Amino acid sequence: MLEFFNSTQTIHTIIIIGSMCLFFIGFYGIATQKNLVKVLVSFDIMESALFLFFIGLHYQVGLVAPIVDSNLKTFTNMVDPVPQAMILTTIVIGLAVLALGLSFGIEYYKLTGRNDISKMNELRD
Amino acid sequence: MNSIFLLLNLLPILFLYQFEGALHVSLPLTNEFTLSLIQTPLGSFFAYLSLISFLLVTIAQKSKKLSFSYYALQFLLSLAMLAIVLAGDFITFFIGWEIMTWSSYFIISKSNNMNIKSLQKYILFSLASAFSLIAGIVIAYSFANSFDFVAISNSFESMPFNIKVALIVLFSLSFFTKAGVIGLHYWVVDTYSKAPDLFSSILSAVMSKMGIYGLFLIYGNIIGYHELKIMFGTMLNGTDFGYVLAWIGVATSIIATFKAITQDEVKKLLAYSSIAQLGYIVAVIGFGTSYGVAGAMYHTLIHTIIKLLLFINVAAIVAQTGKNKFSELGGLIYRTPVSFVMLLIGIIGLAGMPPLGGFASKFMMYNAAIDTKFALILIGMLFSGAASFLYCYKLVYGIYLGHPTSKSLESTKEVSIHYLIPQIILALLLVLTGAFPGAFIKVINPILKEFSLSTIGYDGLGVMQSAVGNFNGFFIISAFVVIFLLILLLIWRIKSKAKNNLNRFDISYCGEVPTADTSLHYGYGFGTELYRIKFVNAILKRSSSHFYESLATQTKKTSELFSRMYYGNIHNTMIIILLFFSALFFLGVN
Amino acid sequence: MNLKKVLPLKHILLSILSSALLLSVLGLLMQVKTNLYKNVGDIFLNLNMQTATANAVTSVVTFFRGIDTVGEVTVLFLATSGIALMLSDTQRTCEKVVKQESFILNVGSRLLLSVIVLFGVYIIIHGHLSPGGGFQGGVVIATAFLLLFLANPNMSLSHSILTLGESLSGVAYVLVALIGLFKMNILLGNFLPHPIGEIGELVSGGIIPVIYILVGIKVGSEMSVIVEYFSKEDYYKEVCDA
Amino acid sequence: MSLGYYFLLPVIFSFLTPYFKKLGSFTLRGSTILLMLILFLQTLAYTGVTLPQISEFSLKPPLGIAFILDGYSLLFLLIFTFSALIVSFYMVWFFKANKGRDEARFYVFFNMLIAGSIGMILSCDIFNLYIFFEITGICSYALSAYNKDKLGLESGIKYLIIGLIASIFIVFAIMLIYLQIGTVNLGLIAQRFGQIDPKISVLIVLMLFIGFGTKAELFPMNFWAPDIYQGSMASVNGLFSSVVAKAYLFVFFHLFYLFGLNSKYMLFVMVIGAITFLVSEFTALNQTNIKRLFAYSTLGQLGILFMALSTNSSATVSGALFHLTSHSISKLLIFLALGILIHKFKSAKIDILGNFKSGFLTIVLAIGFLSILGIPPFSGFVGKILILKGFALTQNYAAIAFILLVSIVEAVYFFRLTAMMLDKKRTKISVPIGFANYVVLSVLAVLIVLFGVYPSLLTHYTDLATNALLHPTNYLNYALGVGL
Repeated sequence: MLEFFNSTQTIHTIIIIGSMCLFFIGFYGIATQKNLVKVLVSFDIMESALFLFFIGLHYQVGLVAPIVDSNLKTFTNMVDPVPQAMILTTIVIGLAVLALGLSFGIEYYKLTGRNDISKMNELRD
Repeated sequence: MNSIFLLLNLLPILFLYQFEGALHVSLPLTNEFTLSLIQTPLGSFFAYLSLISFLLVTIAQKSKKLSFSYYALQFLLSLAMLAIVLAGDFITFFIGWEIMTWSSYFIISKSNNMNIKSLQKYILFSLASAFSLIAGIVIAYSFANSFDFVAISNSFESMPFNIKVALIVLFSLSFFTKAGVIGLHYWVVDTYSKAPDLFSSILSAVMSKMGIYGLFLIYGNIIGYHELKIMFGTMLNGTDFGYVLAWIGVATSIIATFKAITQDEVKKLLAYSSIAQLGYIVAVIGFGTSYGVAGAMYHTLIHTIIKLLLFINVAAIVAQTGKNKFSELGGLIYRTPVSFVMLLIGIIGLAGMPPLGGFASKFMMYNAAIDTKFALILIGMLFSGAASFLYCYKLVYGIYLGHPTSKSLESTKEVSIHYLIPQIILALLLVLTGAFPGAFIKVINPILKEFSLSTIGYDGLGVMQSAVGNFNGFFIISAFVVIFLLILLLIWRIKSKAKNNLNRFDISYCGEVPTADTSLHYGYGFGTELYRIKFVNAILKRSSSHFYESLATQTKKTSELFSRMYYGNIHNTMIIILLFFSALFFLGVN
Repeated sequence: MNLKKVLPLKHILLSILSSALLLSVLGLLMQVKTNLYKNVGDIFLNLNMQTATANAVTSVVTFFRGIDTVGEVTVLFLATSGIALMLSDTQRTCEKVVKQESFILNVGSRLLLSVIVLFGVYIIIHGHLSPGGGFQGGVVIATAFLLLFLANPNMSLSHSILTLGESLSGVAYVLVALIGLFKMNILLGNFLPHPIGEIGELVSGGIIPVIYILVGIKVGSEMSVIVEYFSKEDYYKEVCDA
Repeated sequence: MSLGYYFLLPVIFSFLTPYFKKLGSFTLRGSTILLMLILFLQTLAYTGVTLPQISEFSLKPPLGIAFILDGYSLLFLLIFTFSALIVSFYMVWFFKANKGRDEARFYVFFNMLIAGSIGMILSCDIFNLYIFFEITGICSYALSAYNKDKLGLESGIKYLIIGLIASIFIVFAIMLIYLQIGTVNLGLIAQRFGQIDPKISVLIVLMLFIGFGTKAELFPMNFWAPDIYQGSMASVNGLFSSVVAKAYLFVFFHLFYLFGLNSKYMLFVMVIGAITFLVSEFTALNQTNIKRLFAYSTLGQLGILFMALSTNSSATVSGALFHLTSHSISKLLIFLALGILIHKFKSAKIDILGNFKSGFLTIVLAIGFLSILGIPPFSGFVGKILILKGFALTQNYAAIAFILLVSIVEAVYFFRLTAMMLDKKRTKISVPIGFANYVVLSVLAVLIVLFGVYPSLLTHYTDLATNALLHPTNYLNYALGVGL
């Protein structure tokens, strides 16, 4: 039973299902939520799902983190470092945009007392 | 300012004269485009026509204080027209065409009577004309792989039939719009009447001729009358195509003539008359015979002269009195006698009465219709020619005859000499064109050769040949002058015995004595009786404005409909993007 | 209870749509084979020995894909500027009011501050040896300041020092990239000595630890600024409302 | 010179901005002008060298990231650096006229907006491209919210949300690409794109399409765009219209041709472009706000460009690139001129703005309008006729008819504005124009006329660009590191 769970195939399947569920929860969130903070959180959920998806699919059974130490002298049998680097970058970018969005939201709330994005319609035809 | 631009206007004439028909310039614009200027007989005819008109109008403009930008734009306009008529390829032609459009637009916008609606009308029709032109140009390009007139002309034969028809329709639509063929004339009346008074003369006399030039260029030069004959077949002595075009032209001239009679504004009457006269030209231009082309060409010249004369005359009167309606004018004959004589000469030409050039040109056109045996067309042309007497009479009566309608008119002085000089020149030209039709045939024969049509014979300068016999303009005019002098003598004799200087209230009707505010001038109501005639009533009641206004309304409705999508709800925008993604996903991936 | 209000039709439809999309995307992803080609990351792993960096992720972040990291730092910098533009108190009308602060929390957080900052610094300077690095360490340092703000709302940071750290580290980072251009004729070239034998030591990997330290300083100061602006926001809000 | 300066120099300037600010506003403005001048001159220097040019970061491609400058990106580089230079001069007037604004931060965002846009067009690595995409994005959000008033913040929030959606899709696409192809280098992706599972490739294309199409303001995804233009400052609008939108469009077609999608998706993109054109031009008729009106006009022109650029015929594409350049210059001119008016009248309502009195502004605005309408002798004409010519050569008469018919609708509102400017019956208020603005607007107007009467100046670059776009062999070789 445990061996079944320890196969790359199973892990990947679980990761795909889990991350995609999370992704489409976020998808549902941005489609239905009108509160700015909730919308931003939904986006964050989607992003996180993508991170999980990407990192998870690059794990294979038997591979270790790409760091050498006293026991491990060569860079073999290690997971791909590029997805990790990319995700690190994406996380920081996501954080930056989210923080900026929140600051816009705060300032807008101070001016108007609203945070419902469907009611932001002073700019319209 | 005026003198500078007068000299500047002389420059292109000298330039053109210098080259003596040997002008051939080409400037590479990009790898694909070259601007080329070629002086053909057809082109130089129109070039001189437009340049001299500009010169005359500039003389008249001396009487007005106009800004630098006005003159500069007008000069640009004249250069643009020069580019059109001298163009050797469609890119040059189109560039000239568009510069003509926007420079005239900016001049028209300087008028005090102008409103946004009329300006919009003018520019949209002009642009529609230009866009239909460019559509034709690029379609022709796709077959000829060149914008050059000669190359397109050479490859025209090998194009598929539907493309040929499409090209003819697109080009014709474009030039018909400029010439104001009925249905596409919606902009003409408004623009002519609201433009600056002197500029109306250029609009009517020169700019509409660019449409005529375009038609000549397409039918005669690029497609060729011979090719038209092959494409559409012949009918009697003309072509099928010419017959259809003739009906369009005749309909234009009949409808516009009746519309002209019922106008109250002087310049609107002239505008409709302009449409009607151009209708004649359109009617004969497609005949594909020498007489047809010659008639169209002759009438182009005469119409330019007459319309310049009449518009300058009216502009002078409007400037002098500040009034531009028949119901407000009247009785100016004693106050502005020279203007009166000029207008009289103008309307004699306009009505096509002998002995002036107007008759010669009309004669040539009727002659063409006889030659091709298009009897119905001839009848239509004669009918509208006869009807045009009415508006000619209204023009002279409404302004100069009858009684002055207000006190201020009684103290009107003769108009400024700057208005009179060009009028006198034009009147002389009108007389000369009537007296020496042979000279004109001499000018036209190279053009006929260019269109590979047979030339027309002429006998000295005074006589031209036609299908129904020779036309001796010099004899006719001499006879008329003699008779005219005799009658003048007679009148003078009678008049010297008659009681002079009647008071305008020296009448009474139905036992009532008119008071100071009773209108004794019937210029206002002139033409209302025409509504009783069923046929005329049907023409006068209908208008293309309905169609265009409903088109505008439709556009606005569509715009409102589309604009409802952009109602600023970012939430829904997001949903739409997601739905669009989903739709494409299900369609594309599965 | 009104069901329509709790779960409008639109939401039901959208949830059905989401589920449908989920199922089809899942179906798509499950049947597709991945890794048709050799990943570029595996090539990087092979190359990694040459950089003499024990942590392959770090060498990818700072060296192999170094320009990404310059961009990333810039994004963070821009977000900080944007937040400062939005939330800076230059146009605020209400006065600052001194708030009651808790002595125990204050002292406790200050005690913890040094420990947390030390931990952050450790993470930063060991970025090329162990998991972690400039970003992670910088965020850890910012959490120390967050703790400070939570404990003492009247606390404020010296903006000039933060700006100095932010600007200088950023400029230094770009200069490192440019020096690489001049010395090695390639931007971000590893111009410092990085003998492979030193792998695993603190001073190894040439410019990689230098870059990560600069990134650490930059991220630390920027995150601290962000944290400060957001925590002050709450404070101003309360004061202004009252 | 290394291409890396295009990104690194603005970064240094931005990082140092707090210190420039301390030295006074003269240094701040001067430094930005200097920076943009350096970038522009560097670009001019690149017009004389053989293309493509490459500069690598850390490693040679295809392993490392590199900036590659080919003919296609050179044209855009010229547009971007020139627009940036013009706007940096214009902002001197703006900040003199509007005292007490946060000048330093504006310049930070402005510099990085340009750097990000340039990065997007130079980078040969799709993940790196995504980072520049985000840099550009963040700067545009901040710039549209720069006024910190209700409208500005609203547009900032809207833009940010849209940007988030676009970036989610793009990140997803990049991840799928990496999972499938194992690299993010554009050259390798282009080489291997045809060999991956067709279903996944459709999904990737779809996600990239949604991501970049949303940002490039294509029809069903552009309901946000006019709002952004309405809420932002006029000078920022000029940048959005002539730089940012063009950068997204660049990426869209760069990937489109690089991945060899032209045969499969040509018709689809053309139809989408046509719908964009149609809807925007009709909607523009109904506007009362001038910024919104020109936003729709921008959308419409982008629609034409999408129609023409997707055709895969070199004549049309070359014309479209000419049109794009001319549109960038004209829209910049119009928005900058409008900025002066909006500053004077404190309103963007068309009715109020029609009351200005300034011969200079009337002339330059009229030149801009006529150029966008494609009327000779202005540069827009050459672009339009080249596009039409290209369509004619491929016998696509429907497209010609469509473009011309919708152009008449476009003419309606352009000439309504012109008539309003020329209307003598309005109460006219004279508008002061700073010296810098005379220079800036004259330069733009002269360029429009110059490209109109002497298009060979520009066609050289558009031909280079067309060749590079349609036949990216050279680019691929450089991106793959072959023959270096």
